[in-house]
Amino acid sequence: MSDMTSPPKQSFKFSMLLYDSRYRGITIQIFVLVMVLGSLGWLAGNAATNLAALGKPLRFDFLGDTASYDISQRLIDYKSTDSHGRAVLVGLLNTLLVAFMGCVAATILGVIGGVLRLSNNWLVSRLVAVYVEIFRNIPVLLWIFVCMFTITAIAPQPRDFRGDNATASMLLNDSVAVTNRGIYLPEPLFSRPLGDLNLGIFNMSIELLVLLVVLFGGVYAARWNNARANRIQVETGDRPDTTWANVAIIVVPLLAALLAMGFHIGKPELKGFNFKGGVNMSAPLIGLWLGLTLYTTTYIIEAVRSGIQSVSKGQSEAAFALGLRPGRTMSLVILPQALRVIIPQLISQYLNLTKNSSLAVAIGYMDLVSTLGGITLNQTGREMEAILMLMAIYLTISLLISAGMNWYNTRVKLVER
Amino acid sequence: MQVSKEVAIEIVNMNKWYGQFHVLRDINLTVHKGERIVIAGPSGSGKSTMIRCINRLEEHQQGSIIVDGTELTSDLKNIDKIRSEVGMCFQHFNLFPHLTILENCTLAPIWVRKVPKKEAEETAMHFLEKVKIPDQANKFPGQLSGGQQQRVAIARSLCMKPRIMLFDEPTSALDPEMIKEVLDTMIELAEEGMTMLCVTHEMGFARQVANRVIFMDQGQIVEQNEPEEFFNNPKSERTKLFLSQILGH
Amino acid sequence: MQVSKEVAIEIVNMNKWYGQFHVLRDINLTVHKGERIVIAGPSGSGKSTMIRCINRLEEHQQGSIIVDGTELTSDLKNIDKIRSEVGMCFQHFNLFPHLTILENCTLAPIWVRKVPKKEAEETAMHFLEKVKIPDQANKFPGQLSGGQQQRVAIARSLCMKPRIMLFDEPTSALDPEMIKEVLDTMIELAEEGMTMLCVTHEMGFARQVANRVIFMDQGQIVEQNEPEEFFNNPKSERTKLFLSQILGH
Amino acid sequence: MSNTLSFVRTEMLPQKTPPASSVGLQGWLRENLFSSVGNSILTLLTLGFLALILSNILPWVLFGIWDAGSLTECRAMFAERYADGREYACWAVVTDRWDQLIFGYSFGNLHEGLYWRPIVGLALILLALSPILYPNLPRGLYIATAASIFLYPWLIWGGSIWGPLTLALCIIAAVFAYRAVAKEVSSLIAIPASLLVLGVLVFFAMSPVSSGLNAVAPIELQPVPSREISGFVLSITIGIVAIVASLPIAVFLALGRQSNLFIVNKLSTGFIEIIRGVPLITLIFVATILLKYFLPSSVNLDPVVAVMVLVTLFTAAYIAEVIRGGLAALPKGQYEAADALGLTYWQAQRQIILPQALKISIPGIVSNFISVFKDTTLVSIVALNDPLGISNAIRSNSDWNGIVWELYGFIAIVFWIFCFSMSRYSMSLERKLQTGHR
Amino acid sequence: STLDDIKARGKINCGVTEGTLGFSSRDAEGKHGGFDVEFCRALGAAIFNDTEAVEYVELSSKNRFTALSAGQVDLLYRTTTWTFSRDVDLKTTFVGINYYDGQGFMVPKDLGVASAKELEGATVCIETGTTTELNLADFFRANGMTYEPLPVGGTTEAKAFFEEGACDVYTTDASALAGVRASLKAPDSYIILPEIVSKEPLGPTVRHGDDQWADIVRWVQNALVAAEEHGVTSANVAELSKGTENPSINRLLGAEGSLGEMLGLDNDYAARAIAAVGNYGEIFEKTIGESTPIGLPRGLNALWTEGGLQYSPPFR
Ligand SMILES: Nc1ncnc2c1ncn2[C@@H]1O[C@H](COP(=O)(O)OP(=O)(O)OP(=O)(O)O)[C@@H](O)[C@H]1O
Ligand SMILES: Nc1ncnc2c1ncn2[C@@H]1O[C@H](COP(=O)(O)OP(=O)(O)OP(=O)(O)O)[C@@H](O)[C@H]1O
Ligand SMILES: NC(=O)CC[C@H](N)C(=O)O
Ligand SMILES: [Mg+2]
Ligand SMILES: [Mg+2]
Repeated sequence: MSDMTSPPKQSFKFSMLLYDSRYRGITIQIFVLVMVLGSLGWLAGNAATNLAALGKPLRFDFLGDTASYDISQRLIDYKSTDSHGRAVLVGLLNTLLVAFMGCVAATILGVIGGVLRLSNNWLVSRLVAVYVEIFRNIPVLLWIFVCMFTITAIAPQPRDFRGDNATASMLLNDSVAVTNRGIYLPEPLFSRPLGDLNLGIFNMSIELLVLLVVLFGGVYAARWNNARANRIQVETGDRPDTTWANVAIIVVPLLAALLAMGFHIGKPELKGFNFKGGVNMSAPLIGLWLGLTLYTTTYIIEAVRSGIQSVSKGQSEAAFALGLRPGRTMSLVILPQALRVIIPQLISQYLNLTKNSSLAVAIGYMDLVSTLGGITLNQTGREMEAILMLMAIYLTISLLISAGMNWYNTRVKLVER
Repeated sequence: MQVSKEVAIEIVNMNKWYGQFHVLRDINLTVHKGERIVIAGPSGSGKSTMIRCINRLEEHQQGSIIVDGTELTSDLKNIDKIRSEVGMCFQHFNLFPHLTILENCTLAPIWVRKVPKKEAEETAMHFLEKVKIPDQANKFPGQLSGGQQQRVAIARSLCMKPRIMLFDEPTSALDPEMIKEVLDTMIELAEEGMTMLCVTHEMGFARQVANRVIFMDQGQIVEQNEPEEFFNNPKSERTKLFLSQILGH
Repeated sequence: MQVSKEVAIEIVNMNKWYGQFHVLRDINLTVHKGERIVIAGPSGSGKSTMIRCINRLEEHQQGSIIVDGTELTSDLKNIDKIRSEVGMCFQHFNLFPHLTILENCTLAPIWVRKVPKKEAEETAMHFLEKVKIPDQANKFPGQLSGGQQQRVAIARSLCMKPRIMLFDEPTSALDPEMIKEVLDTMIELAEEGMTMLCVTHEMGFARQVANRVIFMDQGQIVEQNEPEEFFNNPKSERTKLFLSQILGH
Repeated sequence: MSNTLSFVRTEMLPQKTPPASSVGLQGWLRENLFSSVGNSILTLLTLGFLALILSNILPWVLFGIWDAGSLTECRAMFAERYADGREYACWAVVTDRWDQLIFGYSFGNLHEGLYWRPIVGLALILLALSPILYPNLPRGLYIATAASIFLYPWLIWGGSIWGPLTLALCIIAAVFAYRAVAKEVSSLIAIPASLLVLGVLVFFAMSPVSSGLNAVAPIELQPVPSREISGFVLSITIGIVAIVASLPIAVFLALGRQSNLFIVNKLSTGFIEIIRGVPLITLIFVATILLKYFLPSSVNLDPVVAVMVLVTLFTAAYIAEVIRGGLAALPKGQYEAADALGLTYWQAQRQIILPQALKISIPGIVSNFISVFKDTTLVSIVALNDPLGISNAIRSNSDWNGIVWELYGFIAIVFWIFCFSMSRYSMSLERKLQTGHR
Repeated sequence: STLDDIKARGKINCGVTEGTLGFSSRDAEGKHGGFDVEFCRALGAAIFNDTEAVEYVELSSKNRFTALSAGQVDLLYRTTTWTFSRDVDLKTTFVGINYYDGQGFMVPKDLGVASAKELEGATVCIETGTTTELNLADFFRANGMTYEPLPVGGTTEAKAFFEEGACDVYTTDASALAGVRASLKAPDSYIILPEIVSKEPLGPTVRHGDDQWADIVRWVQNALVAAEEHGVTSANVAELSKGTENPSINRLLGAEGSLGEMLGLDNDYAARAIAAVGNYGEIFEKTIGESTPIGLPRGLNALWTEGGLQYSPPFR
């Protein structure tokens, strides 16, 4: 019944590259790819020529050279005769340290602040709101400077602790010293030490290892004990009181291990110009940590607030009507739902904090940027290598954090739905 | 239908304001154990507010509310006690979306009544069967239809084995078919002798189940009576007007 | 109602899959100019998919579709040509919320047909008058009721002066009153001799307007016939079953 | 029992006023501050804390000195006024160095009488932003928007006006080229073709034409070298350039990331993720240290411009994600309707998709703008003189050696005013978007 | 070439410190002045006959070399120490020494320290990216002592930390130390320890590979020293450049021969420079000499004829 010509058999024509939806995409992509590769190639070519002209071909062997500078705040052994590579490692660990400390502190403060922000006490919630508005509308770099200068200007100098007419004194039974060079905390010491375990790059103290193993063992046993209690509860309805048993399971072996190794506390003491002994958190570390924490906290407060507010009022009313107490309502009903909103925002704040920790370079905290992108770069003149490495390391950290948190996020989501 | 002489809820001269707005005015109401009361009235007349005061989701400012012999004050212990005895079924269900149906039902018994989980689950399944959705127990609220959700909400409050149930327009958001299902469930409960306060405009339900119908307007109880009397022979002008609208509709 | 011998749409042995799922199976259909076809069938039978293939919102994998003498291939020029000749009216209207009604109607004529703005606006007003909402021209879609929006959607597709119109359940989301308004508009169009394919379950409309009713199930055309025959004397069992539901409902 | 139950109200009760304890000041206090014992304690603690902080800070701020030539003078004045040797803020540094902090060296001390340039520039930008920020204003203001893109740099950097003008002409020519080619041949070829035209014009025609025009009609402003641009003018300039230049890039990146063309998608995603994965300071290092290596040795790269380029890319990556969110929020039906009407891809994007997606994205874009503006302080690390850099310079001068809080305080307040008002604006916008569909 | 770029630009981009009193700092008007700045001005005078034809680019210790190699500046007059690795590995070229210096230590008086050897365990403020940073590590290692470095980005910051007592010791080039001390709130309560722990020959630095430009910088500086050797001052240079008996002076001032043209400048380039900023001695006296608040003695920087090390190769 059709009087139409049958459809023409199409053979490939050049114009199809432009007008055929199947090929058009390919044309565009090839064009884009060529453009992008072309410009990248051009840039790389320029870099190669320029570096060759300067006599600085891209090589990473400077990492093996002697660094010959000192770093005061460090998590692993390092001295000025070590290599630049090791200095970079010290810097990386310092970056991770301050990022970790910052994330923990900002999360704790942020959650508290977020809850206070929603408090029905007008004054408290206003105060938190004012805090948020002040701190997040001023650049974080300025906060870092302010924190750093607050410490150096307000905390006493070590020499104020000296002499008979000392103007400053140590806290907590002479075990903590707050100075404008940092805070000195008591350190754990062992009179029957077990030595160090050489892990190649750094040494791990065996005492610490033993303590960790004992602690994890205890926690694991306590969890098993809880699981047993749950089983019993499910079967009989009565839950055996596990509190004391758990405390014992965790604490007793720990105490035993501490006693066996001859644990005692080493207090910092003023010797010469500075306090000696104890764990030292240097002023730049504290300044950076405070600055990052105070700034990031505001964002976490907002995240927590919006998360909790995203759960409708009906949910808490329903829980109340069922007789759940406010605390339980929060932990069983509100938080599990609010976390869905909060966690993604937390991820990005953790990422931001980690990236912002690079501002360490402004106050002399020896993080990755100050070592690799600072002194090492300056003393060796390897800009290209140092900065590319710097970016690659940060990129890796970022990708790892977001991957880890996304994994957690999907887990939380799965539990919900 | 037996109504005992014991008093379940007693509200005396209760007044409540929202800011300057006088929502509830001189409410006096005595509910006996086993009584089933339907509350009707135009929108905004304070029906929800009144029943929310009974389990202290709202605070009243004057007068007293005594539930099961315990007076509602700001004493937290009393509030907890009363809330665990009074079940409430919300207009919008307010199911917990992150928990399965079964978990929704066992949450309060386990944490408030400290019932062993197994027992709590058995009770929950019992009530889910009663509302005819035992097979949905492991789904999440979002996966159920409106009528099913409403029934879960009823089951959830029943799992606490409350002595008193408050229903706030349990059918307003449902289509006719589902309304019937939900009301059937409630009628069944009623027949077991539970004390019930139900805000509803389903007059069929009121006729069939209620001992008493209360009509509210402008925050006050305007008329109360047995259903027959109430519907056939309303006394106040306001009630007459309202009934003419509802019945004609 | 005059149907010419000229062919408007020809679908030959058309097959389509979504992944592994065979949505459309061996569809053969010839539509003549001026014909008005109603497509019916249970939910999920592939009605929407079929008409979406006709203006290439979906791609088919086998067979051919020839619209107005142009075969639908992946050649962009053909696609553009066909789309400017085929108007489509979506189930959910898909109006552009950031443009006024008038702008919604003039957008495509101005940019696709390159009609001067003034002329485009005149045409638009003409069609808006036709669907009886010229006074809404300067409002935004969000300010209109559902029925009005539906009519704007029709007007918008008419402004391109298409030779063929596709309607996808144009009334499914409306209340009975609005259904009537929309159908009236369509009947008026039909009377002007436009080729129309309409997915609908409004059998009254089918009876009144259609030249042909097509019944689809499981991705295939199960039965097609003139409306009288189709409704009074369905041949296949499947159709009978379906009609019994629809007519009884 | 029926009669006991029956009750009829014969007379309606009137509204009564609530008990005094629940309304007015007393009610407010009771409800908001003293609703329970715990709450009352919290209130008192908070009040104590507030009193402590304010009693320490307020006198320092309020009793400060506004008029002195140096810190030493300030100190002398305090010693004179307060016998107990207490010192308060020496705000005199702000009055003394106000020009430098706000206008920097460029328009402050070095080239006096040029203050009007950044001021006019900023006014122009505000005018230019107004039609975007407040859609109700007449559309004609978009002309100001377009003009300010070329005029602002001219006002800041100075030089001949014909430079920016011929650049604008080149761009207009490229747009015409695009239209012509798209009409005659294909819109696909038109894009590279117009880019080619633009490139050729900019590289070969621009400088002869502009210098020729300048010879005929010399309209010139005194040129200001990039590195002298400093103070808040620098922060604002970097911020404005970054936001204006990043928007189009961000749109393309967002479309790229939403595209189903594999390579385009992956390239956009890769670019966005890499930029978002590294700290801004490393990108600023790239700008000031590495960028030079990546360009032919003949190119003389201005560090301020280089920083602007990298900050722009940085902003673009973040804004692209915001816009992607806006694109994703549009229902699929909008794309289909556009297709069904026969609009081409770019027509559909320009007429239908982007106007809606961008509108949803404005709050997000504004908060990114706030971030960028705050982040401009990072340039002080690479020795550009943003306000923080200037504050260092001021302190290195013996007059103001040792002054810290006053400078930081002043800078903080200025940043705060900018950022706070922007964030308020974006909040009000968000509220407007949530309510009312339009 | 660099000279062509400079001529096209009309300005010399001269890298100076961010503020080292005496060597380069901004006054309240934002204008630069100081010892190093005078040499930049001399270059401006030599090339353009305009001491103002110089853009001062303030660089921190950290970013000076990257700025130089990135072409942000044409040269550094930035208290930069001539070292092997900087010369060879960093691909910069040192073209002279305008100040012979060494690293010193400054401490508060009341600390009661008399020698750098007593600094065991002290916290030291140290500018990063400097030779002093490396010397410091060496010095303490060599003496078997420990210390806590507090790395700072620049002098301003270092001063603030030092004054607040965040560090016990401030170490840098002794010359800069003098300037820093002069600018402290209470200069008298600080002392500079007697030890000089390193050699810090400070001088102008240019990029590797442009010998013509290196020659210009080298010989303009030498001209200023030679002027002092010959007694040419800003006061008498106009007079002397008309021609004198002394052929050396004549060649220096361009009255004889065409040394300037060989450099690619005008013949009177040196005369112009001397006229604008004075000879080496004059510069020294007016910027950092004993009559200034900095109060540095000539010491090693006296002419070789007066027991110092300043010595210009012959102009011929
Ligand atoms: N939190 C509140 N603040 C101020 N006024 C309120 C508040 N909650 C309710 N109201 C007002 O109190 C009155 C009674 O509200 P209530 O919800 O009890 O009415 P209702 O009888 O349940 O009406 P409906 O049948 O519409 O649910 C209404 O006028 C309402 O506007
Ligand atoms: N994008 C898709 N991917 C996979 N399957 C799809 C997709 N879109 C539709 N389908 C499936 O194709 C079948 C036909 O869908 P279609 O929308 O054409 O049905 P319909 O006849 O229009 O039904 P209704 O009357 O409900 O609109 C359905 O089973 C549907 O689940
Ligand atoms: N402190 C400085 O600025 C310079 C220090 C030292 N002369 C160096 O070149 O590294
Ligand atoms: Mg209600
Ligand atoms: Mg469909």
